[in-house]
Amino acid sequence: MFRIVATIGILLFLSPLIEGILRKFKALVHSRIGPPLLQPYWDILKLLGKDDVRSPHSLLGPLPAWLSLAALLAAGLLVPLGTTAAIAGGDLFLFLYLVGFASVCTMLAGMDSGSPYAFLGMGREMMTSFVVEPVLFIALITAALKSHSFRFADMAFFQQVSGTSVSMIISGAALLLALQAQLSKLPFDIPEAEGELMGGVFAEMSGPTFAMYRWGFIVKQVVFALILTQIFFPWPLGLTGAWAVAAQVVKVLLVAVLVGLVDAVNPRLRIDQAIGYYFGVILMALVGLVFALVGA
Amino acid sequence: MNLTPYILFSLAALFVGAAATLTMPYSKRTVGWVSLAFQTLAGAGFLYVALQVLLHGTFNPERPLFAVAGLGASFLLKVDALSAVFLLVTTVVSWAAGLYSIEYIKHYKESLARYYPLFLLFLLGMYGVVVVRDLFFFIVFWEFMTLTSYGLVVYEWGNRTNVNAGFKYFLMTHIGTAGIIVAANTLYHHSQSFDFEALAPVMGLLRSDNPALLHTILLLFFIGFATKAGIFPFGDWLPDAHPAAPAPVSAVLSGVMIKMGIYGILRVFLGMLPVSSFSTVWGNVFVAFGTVSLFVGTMTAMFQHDAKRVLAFHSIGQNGYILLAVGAGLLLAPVSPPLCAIAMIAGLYHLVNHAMFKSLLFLTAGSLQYKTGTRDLDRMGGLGKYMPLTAAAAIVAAMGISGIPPFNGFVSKWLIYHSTISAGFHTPILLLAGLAALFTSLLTMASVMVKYVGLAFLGQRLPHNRGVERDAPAGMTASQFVLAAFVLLQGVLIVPVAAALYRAAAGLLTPGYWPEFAAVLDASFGGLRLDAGAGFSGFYNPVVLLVAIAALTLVAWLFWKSGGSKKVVMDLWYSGEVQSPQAVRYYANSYFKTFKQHFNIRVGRYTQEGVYPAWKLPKVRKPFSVAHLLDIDSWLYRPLAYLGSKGLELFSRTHSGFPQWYLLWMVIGAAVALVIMFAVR
Amino acid sequence: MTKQDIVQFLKAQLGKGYLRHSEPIPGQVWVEIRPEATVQAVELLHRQTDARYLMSVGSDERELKDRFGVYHLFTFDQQHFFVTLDVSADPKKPRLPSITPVIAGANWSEREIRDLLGVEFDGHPDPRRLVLSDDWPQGVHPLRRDFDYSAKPPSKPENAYPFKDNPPGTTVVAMGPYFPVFEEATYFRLYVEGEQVVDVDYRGFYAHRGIEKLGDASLTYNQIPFIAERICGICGFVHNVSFCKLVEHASGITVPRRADYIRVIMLELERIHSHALWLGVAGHIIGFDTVLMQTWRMREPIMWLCEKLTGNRKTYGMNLIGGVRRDIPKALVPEIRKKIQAMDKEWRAVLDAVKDDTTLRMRLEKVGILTKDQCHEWAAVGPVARAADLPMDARKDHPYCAYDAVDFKVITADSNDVWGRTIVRILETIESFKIVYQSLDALMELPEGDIITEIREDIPAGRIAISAVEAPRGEDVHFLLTGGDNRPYRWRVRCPTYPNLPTVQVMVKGEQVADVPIILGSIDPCFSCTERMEVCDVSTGSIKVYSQEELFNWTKNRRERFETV
Amino acid sequence: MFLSKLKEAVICFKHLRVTFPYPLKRNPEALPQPDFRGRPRIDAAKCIGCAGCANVCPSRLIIVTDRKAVRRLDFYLERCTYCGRCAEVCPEGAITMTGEFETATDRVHDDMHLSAEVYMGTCQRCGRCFETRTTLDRMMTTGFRT
Repeated sequence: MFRIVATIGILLFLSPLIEGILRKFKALVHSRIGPPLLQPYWDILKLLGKDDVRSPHSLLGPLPAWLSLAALLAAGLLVPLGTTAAIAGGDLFLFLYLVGFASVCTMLAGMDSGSPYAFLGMGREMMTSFVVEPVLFIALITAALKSHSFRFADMAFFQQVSGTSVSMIISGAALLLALQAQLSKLPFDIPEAEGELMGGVFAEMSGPTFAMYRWGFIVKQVVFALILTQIFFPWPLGLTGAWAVAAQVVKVLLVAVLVGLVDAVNPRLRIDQAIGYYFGVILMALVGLVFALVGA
Repeated sequence: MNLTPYILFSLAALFVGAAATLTMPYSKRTVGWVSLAFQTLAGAGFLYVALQVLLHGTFNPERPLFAVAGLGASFLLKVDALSAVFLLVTTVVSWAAGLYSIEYIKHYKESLARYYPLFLLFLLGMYGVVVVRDLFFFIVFWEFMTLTSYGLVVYEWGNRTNVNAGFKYFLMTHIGTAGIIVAANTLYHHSQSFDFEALAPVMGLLRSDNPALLHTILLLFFIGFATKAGIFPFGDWLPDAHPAAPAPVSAVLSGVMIKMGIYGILRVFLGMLPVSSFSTVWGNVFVAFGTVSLFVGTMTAMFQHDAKRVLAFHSIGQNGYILLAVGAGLLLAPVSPPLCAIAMIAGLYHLVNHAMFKSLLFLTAGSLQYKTGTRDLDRMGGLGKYMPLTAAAAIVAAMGISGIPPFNGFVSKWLIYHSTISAGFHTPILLLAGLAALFTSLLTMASVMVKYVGLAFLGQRLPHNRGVERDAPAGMTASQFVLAAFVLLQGVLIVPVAAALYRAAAGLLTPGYWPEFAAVLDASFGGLRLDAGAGFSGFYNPVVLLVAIAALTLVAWLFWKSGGSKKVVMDLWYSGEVQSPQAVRYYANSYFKTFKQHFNIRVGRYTQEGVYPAWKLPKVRKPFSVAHLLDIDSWLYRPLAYLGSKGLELFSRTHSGFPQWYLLWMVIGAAVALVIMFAVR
Repeated sequence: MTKQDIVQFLKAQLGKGYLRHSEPIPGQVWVEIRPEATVQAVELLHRQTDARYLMSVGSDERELKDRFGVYHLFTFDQQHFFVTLDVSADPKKPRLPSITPVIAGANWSEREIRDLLGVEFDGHPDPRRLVLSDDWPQGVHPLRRDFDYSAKPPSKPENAYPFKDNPPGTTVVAMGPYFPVFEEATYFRLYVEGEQVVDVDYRGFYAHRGIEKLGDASLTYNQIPFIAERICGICGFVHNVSFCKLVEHASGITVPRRADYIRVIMLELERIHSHALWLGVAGHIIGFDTVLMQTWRMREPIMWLCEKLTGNRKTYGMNLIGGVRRDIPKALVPEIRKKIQAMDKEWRAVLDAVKDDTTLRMRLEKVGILTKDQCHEWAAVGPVARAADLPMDARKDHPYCAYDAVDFKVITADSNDVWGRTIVRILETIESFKIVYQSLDALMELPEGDIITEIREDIPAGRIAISAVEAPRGEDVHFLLTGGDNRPYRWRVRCPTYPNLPTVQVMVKGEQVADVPIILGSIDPCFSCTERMEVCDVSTGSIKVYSQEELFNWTKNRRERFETV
Repeated sequence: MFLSKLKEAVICFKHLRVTFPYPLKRNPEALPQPDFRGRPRIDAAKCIGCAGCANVCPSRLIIVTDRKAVRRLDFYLERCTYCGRCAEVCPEGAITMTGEFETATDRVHDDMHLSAEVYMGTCQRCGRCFETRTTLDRMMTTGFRT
């Protein structure tokens, strides 16, 4: 029980700090000061206090917002933080569907508002996930096949015990490429595209409802960074206790910085280009899978 | 314990009900209630039978009720756990559809005498198919089911497209049935009996004596059953016939009747065919057809804008899932019995789930048609605010079909993924199929959860729907909630369901290839832990998940509430200009268009949108292209349907105004089927 | 073809339709024709000669000649002269044949004349409102001489703008009037199927400020440059120079050479910072904010330099008729050169980095195609035309200031797309650096202090002048008909965005939604240039401000109208 | 591709931080130049009321009103384009352009308003004011204070 509460607490209250560091780093690339490190916290606090603007056509109200945050946190519980996951009773399919459920919630909420921008954003979000989710699940299945288990805790253990393997590195690289789209960062922040769609599905959202989605995004960022670092890049191997935690923090920060750098030096791609690109990444992930099948 | 009287009583109740409703001159609603009463009687009987069988074991009387000496057929009953599962599913779905019909069917102008009697006889046919042990009577009931359902599909016979669709259905399923009849007769030639239990050893013999013949027989069976099950490419009738039928009939067609094809496949390929190299071959075939079917069906659903056509294509897709799981079971039986067990349970679980959520979806589509007068999703929108109960039911069903935990679809898909992907090392085809299934699940989510629900219930109400102010009548919403409850219950109470399905599958497979329940499924705290050997394991506990989601939602709600912000309803922002709801309407065709374009096939000047081979008629006259050949509709079904409907028009003179004549026509149909059987022998 | 050839050609072909010709100012041929012959004359010029359509100007000349004058302006770029077709319309019921079916680019000019002067054009394919606001009453034409510049007609909110109907199965995605990537108010109504733009409709002129009316009715020659500069926040100096050139042409003043060079330096500095700004904005539009931040950082020293030279970062206020107000001291020249060289070096580094950037090229290549023929048809100018391999540049074609004395290249590309426009702009900036170096050398040689020739006598009424100045976005054309009282009778501004903006509607058809902002961005739109009028009462400064309630009621009325459809 | 991204990164990282937390801290390099044309200031003591400024002002924001012997010049600076023409033509140098550019305010009519009152000679016949030739003349006219 303590582990569960601690995990939820860390995901909710420490992940905005990662976002703050990411934004600060991006500002550095832009040669500007950038927002304070704690700005994501202020953003969320500010949004929580604002009026909850609702569309007159709304059927679902703020329900999807609560559910999406809850689903993402539940998914976070399955991911190993520190050395093991908070809940041992769940596997990668549950994780995939929970994350999928969270994004379906945002899409439903967008369509619920009736705004054409939200519909376009929904379409883009769905199309992005058509090509990005396969990368995610193929990579995770590779890890599952290697470690003979569908549970994250066992997958994270695999490379620790049996050393580095080619297939895991290929899958990890594919997952890293997919991370940019999973986290809605450039060049794949196509669903939000402030420029042409004014936030896409979030076009009509504000106040605490929007805060839920923002918070969810920030949590998702950390969850995915954890998956990547824990399962696919667990080096340095053999650390224990405080060292392991420290290494994990550093690695998550590294992932955040890498994501921020790619975000800063790329323009937003078009949805058809993104789909084409991710077909390539899917192929790469499949290569990883084949390597896993032949035992590499 | 003798269950024969219950079965006969139930069948009789349906028959009497049909007779009663045929002759009843009362108001539409009264007829509906009478029909439902008879249906309830029959349902209660079958429910009792099914529960008895599940609790106390297979009911398998030794002696036939009667025998048709000249044909070598005998009316043998057998209700095992598999039949019991089908009985339960049929009862639940048809009862909901019957309740739904009472209000729904009122808005048709056609005579009720062509609806309720046929509906009850249709149920009779389906019940009959699953309780007999004799291939001859199986085919008789099968034909009964097909003919009555044909009558229901063309219920709105004034509409030419419906008549065409009905004829396509009639034609295709009869081609399939002919195959089954031929196969049955060939087998009879070797066994001198239609008894299932007598056929199994014959297959074992043929395996060594005449493998080519056995393969031919199996192929004929497969085509026959796959046609019924709507497996791509045999199920081409399905997307036309389902939308044509009234919604409750579509629900039963899609929820139960097409599952009879799967039932047949299970009976023949698992019940009769011994585990051997044959079953491996056919396992591969099933996996291939299942995977293609699930992908093609679901993908094509994304291109549709007719509410019921979307769902009909999903039936093709979801039946693909079931066939994939069955095929995986066949493939894995000799290799890894635990995985085989998981696959079989997965297939049956998906079958049961699909019956619930798909019929629920069809009922919601019916409610939409009832209120708006159209099935075109482009002409609906924003109805959720005015039909909240229907919307809630549709969202629950969509959650089910998309496999969102903790709804029922997740459990069966989870089992399918586990059984297929764990087998990746020794059977790579299953790994590929599993990945395809996982990807298709995403497409399902997109087309039902997002497209169907989004187009009909979310967004802004269109001006054509201004008349829709209230939800559908209570009878219709009540029946939807019955099914919605099942969608949720099957997702949460997974241990008893899985246990029942384990028994259903256990009765089928050759003994020795079936592991103990505890060896594969570890049920603790209401969750399941899979143990497939070789270290693979997975865990899913819907109860814990429900509690966790509820608690976390509460946490989210507390944060949401903490700011003390107040709700403000504001008009939509269109960047400063005012827009009419029609102008900003996002149409069905627009959904995921960029993605769909990646699946467009271009041959010269022809562009085929999507993967389903329904080619548009070529614009140019010459040269005569291959494209035309692929357009089966244009050179086969449409001319035939035209001829058929011409013939029907002639025929309709004999019975128009006297619906009772219609029954005669069906009897003639059945007689023709019998004549064919004689002739072939 | 020389000027005489053109005149002879027109005379021979038009026959009776031809009236007379004159050349009031060297390089500006004036041909008067009968209204019936308009279409034929325009067709001859457009299809059979190398003439390029510039714009049409309408003018209310009922006081002068008892007519409405409509002038169709053409330029012969290679031969360095302008040809104007002068058509008269009846003062009571002005009607003229439309030339839009022949030249698509005349669409806006004719609609504008129809709105502002009430001249009807027969056969115009799209006779909708262009300039006037939705609630402007019918039949009130603000640019007529009898309409007071401070008058305010009653609002008629029931006149809704008739947008095109949705093509079947398409969704309206409104880009504008207030949209994140559009710095100013404009409204593109996209008809979208999925991500694809099937059709588009445009509504603009939300920020019409009535500058031409002010120039015609209230201001004097030496006041207008300061207002003309405010037509645009980025290329203000271009309008300023352009207007000054007009009056200098009309009055025949010669500007001191030193002033010419100072103008060239300022014009080129403006081009440099405008292109740097554009590159940043283009990056921002496609989500590449790093480009925005970095190019604007590079641009900043140039802005400080401008401030040092003129007293302000923008709106330099440098020009008067006849010269400039401030000299550039020789002592400052080395510092200027140093700053420009620093920028030059960084800019080349940017070019080096950007030209191989695959993701950037993915977004910009083969997007927003506008071919050579379409450019000619729509009269597109500037980098849009140069990217379609049309080497047009007013600096070479109609040399002004000191451009005849400096050496530079006209940059062209042949890819017809957004990427071509980007490259043209980046390379053009490098040419600008060269021009600045040469001008600075010239400044070192010319004596200090001789920077203005004041106008001494009044400019006679009825003179006509045309000037073209190459703005960063393309050529900026001003037209002047002098009046008495030390002020213009008709002053018409055609900024480069005016012909380029309609081409966006051509370019976005069939493209994706995501490309629309960058296609629009690729013409470097300047809506404030294009929309030059808003009726506000200058003497009291009162502008009609809608209260929130009024606005709400107004939109509510419109919505109710929709719902009863 | 990576090379160009690397080049871009080099351009970016070469300068690190160039922005300032502006209202709190200013960029010392970007202070107004000596002859910057900021908000105009009028020195009423130097003004002779010739109204030349009102004549050249392109945005017509200088309103001249005469009441008896007092000529009042009102500058409605919310319309000012900061062209500096008024300062340029003022024969006495009474108008100067300051370096002040932060003129954003929510009290436009109070903050963006300058006025100067000048005592002028009053015509005995028509009662209008007129310009006196020299400052001495002005001081000798009746009603001139201090």
